[in-house]
Amino acid sequence: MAEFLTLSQAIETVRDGDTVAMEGFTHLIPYAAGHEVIRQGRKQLTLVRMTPDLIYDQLIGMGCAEKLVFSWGGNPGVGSLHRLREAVEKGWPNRLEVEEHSHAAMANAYEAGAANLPFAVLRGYKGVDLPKVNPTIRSVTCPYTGEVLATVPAIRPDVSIIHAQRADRAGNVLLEGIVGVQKEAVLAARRSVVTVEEVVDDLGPRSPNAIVLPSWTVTAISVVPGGAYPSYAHGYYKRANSFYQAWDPIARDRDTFLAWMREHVLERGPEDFASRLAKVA
Amino acid sequence: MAEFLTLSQAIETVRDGDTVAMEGFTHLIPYAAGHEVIRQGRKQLTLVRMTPDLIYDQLIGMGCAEKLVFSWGGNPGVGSLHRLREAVEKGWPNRLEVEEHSHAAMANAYEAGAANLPFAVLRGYKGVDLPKVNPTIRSVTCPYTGEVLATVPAIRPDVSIIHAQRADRAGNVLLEGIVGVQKEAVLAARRSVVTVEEVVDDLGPRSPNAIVLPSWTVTAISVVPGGAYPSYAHGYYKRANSFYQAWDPIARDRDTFLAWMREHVLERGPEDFASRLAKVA
Amino acid sequence: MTDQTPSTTYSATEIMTVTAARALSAEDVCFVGIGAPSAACNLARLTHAPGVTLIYESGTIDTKPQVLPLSIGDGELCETALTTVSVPEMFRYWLQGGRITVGFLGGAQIDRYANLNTTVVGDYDKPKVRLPGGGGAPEIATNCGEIFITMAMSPRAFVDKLPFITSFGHGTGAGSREALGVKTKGPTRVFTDLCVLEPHPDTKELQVVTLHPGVTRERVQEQCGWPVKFADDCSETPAPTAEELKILRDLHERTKLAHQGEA
Amino acid sequence: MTDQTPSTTYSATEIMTVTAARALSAEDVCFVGIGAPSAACNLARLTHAPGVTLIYESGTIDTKPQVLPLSIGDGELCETALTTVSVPEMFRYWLQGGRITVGFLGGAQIDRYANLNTTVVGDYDKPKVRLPGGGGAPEIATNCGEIFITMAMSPRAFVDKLPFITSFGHGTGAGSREALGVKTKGPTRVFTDLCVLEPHPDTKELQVVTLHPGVTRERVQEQCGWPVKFADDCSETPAPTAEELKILRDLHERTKLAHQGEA
Repeated sequence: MAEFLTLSQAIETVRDGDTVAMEGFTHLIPYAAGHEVIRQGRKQLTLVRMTPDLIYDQLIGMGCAEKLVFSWGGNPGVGSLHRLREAVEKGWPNRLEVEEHSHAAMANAYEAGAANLPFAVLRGYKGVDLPKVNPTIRSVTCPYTGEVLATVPAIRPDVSIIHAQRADRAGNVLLEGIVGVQKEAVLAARRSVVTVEEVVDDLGPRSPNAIVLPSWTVTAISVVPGGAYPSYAHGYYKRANSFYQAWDPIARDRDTFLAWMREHVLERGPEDFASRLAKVA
Repeated sequence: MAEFLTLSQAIETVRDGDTVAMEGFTHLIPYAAGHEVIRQGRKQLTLVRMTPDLIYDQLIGMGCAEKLVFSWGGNPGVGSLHRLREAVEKGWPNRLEVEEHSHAAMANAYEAGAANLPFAVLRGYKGVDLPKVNPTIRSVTCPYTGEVLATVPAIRPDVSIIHAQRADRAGNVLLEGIVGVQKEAVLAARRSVVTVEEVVDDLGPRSPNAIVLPSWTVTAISVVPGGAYPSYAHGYYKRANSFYQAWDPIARDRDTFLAWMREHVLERGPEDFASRLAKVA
Repeated sequence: MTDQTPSTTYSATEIMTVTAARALSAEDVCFVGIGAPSAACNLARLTHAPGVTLIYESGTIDTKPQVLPLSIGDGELCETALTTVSVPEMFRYWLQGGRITVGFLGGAQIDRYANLNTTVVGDYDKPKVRLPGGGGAPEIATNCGEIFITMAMSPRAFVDKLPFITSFGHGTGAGSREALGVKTKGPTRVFTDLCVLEPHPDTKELQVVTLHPGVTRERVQEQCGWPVKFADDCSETPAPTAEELKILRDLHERTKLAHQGEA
Repeated sequence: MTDQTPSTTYSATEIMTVTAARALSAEDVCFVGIGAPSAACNLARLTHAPGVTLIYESGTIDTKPQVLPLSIGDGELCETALTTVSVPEMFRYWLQGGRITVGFLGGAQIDRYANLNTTVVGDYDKPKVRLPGGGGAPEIATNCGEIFITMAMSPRAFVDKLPFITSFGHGTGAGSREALGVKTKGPTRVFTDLCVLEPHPDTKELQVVTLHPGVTRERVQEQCGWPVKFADDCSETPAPTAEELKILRDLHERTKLAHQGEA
């Protein structure tokens, strides 16, 4: 059964050297949890995420990661991730190993992880250069048609971290809207941390097919209102597009980046997210 | 885009010799459509269904099928399907070829069909006799771990037939409740027929993640209120359990079966289902 | 106050159901087969294990039916569930995903190593009796943490040799599961109308561990198609309590009334 | 009454977007990339192709945004969609499922066979510029019925040789797709700020099929990193109509206002 913990307690489930997936496809990105990982000074993480964006730029720039597994790394609608680029292009603050996939391959790899399969099969990677630089991309032959199909290993994180709309008091978690690969990421992981906007007595009237993670599939839940800011939570608050634009100049320079992180992350706590939100709503 | 047709027109999309999947996992079983297939006298069908129940008993007993692909064939909560048994055990009214799977394998095979893959991989069929009698059950070796996993060919029906709660005027179809493999069956098929309880101007307020088959994934829609009777439609009417019990003695004997089919199927039409329903509600 | 007095007036089916129910704990996540397993699982939920998570293969997760379903996909299961997923998701993410602690199965036939047959009696291609088939059982048997089986004893059901292995128990004895690379425990208990059997820790052959009150070893042997063994410390099954019987009978009564209404 | 008069006051980006939009029909099911493709697809929906089905890789199916999204997963896309599926389902059932008629891509670099690079400039292991990566593009490029590409011309974008092939176009020319067993058409049109290019029917090398009004062949060649070819029947791109420009500018204006509100 999921335990309700403070964010600081919950993030202690992340250990140095772990493979950690923080997912959220534009929507419901677990920013508050990512900041707590930075504050706790985790190192040598293998960070997994289809769309590493600002929170991964911050983790990489603060030296938490030694490897990145990803399929699209950018500041959506704005441009490059400067900390990610500097790590890859110049090895600052440390060399960052890269395992690069396509979205289809990563989505399938999470799906295979959730299904407890060792690999995923897809019609993909045809005619492209990624398999030349990523030796984990292999193939199998269909036992019926003889067709050769691409394979990728299943993703099985040590810890998956997501943000969701709400949990009930038993720890069942409801997700809705653009749900990305979050359910698969949690089900594929050994441990999981879910931050939520609120805890409710009852998840209430909902679709019989609502996307719910039962309490016993989740390790820890932390209540962090606004915890997805500057991304958004469907039904709660909108995306702070201006923050994504503001990030570009902050992240271009090592010193402005470090100063910003000190002021807004290292010297702050998760309770700040609710007030950031107040400015948005 | 889906065409709105009478049931009789819609079922003309089924041709002699086709592979046809009529799905519905206890819930939303397309009885009215199955009766129309019988009335139109289709022959030599390969019938696919995880849980062939009364409607497949009727199709088999009326000689529509030359092959059955299935994983559990019974009268749920009651016992045997006597027409299925007589076809398999005694070849009446014709010999029935059987391709038998487990539920997990068939669910995966539909899923692979919907995903346009030629085969599905599963951790299954270990230590059991089905692979000895079903040569379509094979294996692949994981390119990463060396583990040998079971495979089954994808299911790609010529026609899939399902029943759903409702469609909007554009032909988008909403399913909810126990949704089984119906979405996969439609997406895996070349053509599809959906019978619905009603057509509405707008699908209305619903979960952002509601299970909807867009109009352009469906070939034909027919409005048949009560079309799932004696199974049920979540939000519309309940299962007629007594019918399942009553079926047992009807189906035990060839003559009572044929008399019942003549009176209740051959000499009737889809409009009857609404009145059957009236007795239920 | 609840009545924990052992009762003396119960049927063989009732003690089978009650004994099976007692084996479940509130922490279990249980994949429920229809029929006897369903009654046992829901009795557990209504008595000592209110937190038990019941999952039916129709996709209903953490369901709390007020009446027993007649089929694996009754509306009651969906209406009282935490959520309902598609059948492919159920078999991929939930069963194969390794999230189920106990799979609860019945069957037409069982052998001494708790392998089950629900496929055919006689030759597969020319069967004497064509049974419904495996359904979810083949993968339930290997993907759940452990397997509980519940079925009434008879020489036609407890057989020396199965004509067909639909779901894998302990194969031909100790080491069979390991040889196939299966890491789950397989059948750990068999609840019948006469006794409870468990695999011998070394040989994996089923042996009687408790006899229901009033049942003799001879009676068990009469209903079993192989020379059945008894554990050294074979004891008596605790009788159902008055409270357990009341709750079970109320459940069946509610079920009967509810389903009568569904003409 | 709508104003179909050709306009003379439009930007290069505007004619690129309008020309791209015109290529979509109401019957298309279109997988939409962010940026220029998104503007073109929504302009098509708001003008001549109201029935066009737009799908974004975030899982939103048949979405009808009133303002352009800044990211592939803006709330607006979900709120105006027929339904929203998970990302694994999007890539498995919808893209790989073969249900998309047109994939609309942009890119950082393109070569004469319409292969695209969005991964790196320079060596992969020691890149001069690390670009965002492929995202959905590698599988969009082979699983959609055909591919439309839209990107502004420049010698750094239209290059003689790609340092990295992120998504497959026509490979090294005629027969390349067939050799890999790919049955879809691949890139059929490239919409730029100066002209429209299409693969030559025989060689599959891109050639200019229409020049935007006022654009010379020399200007196109200056912005292209290989000796670009022109179709025998190369003609002038019809200018955007006043109505198309009004709807496009209104869309951008609404978008600007909406996103301003989101501090």
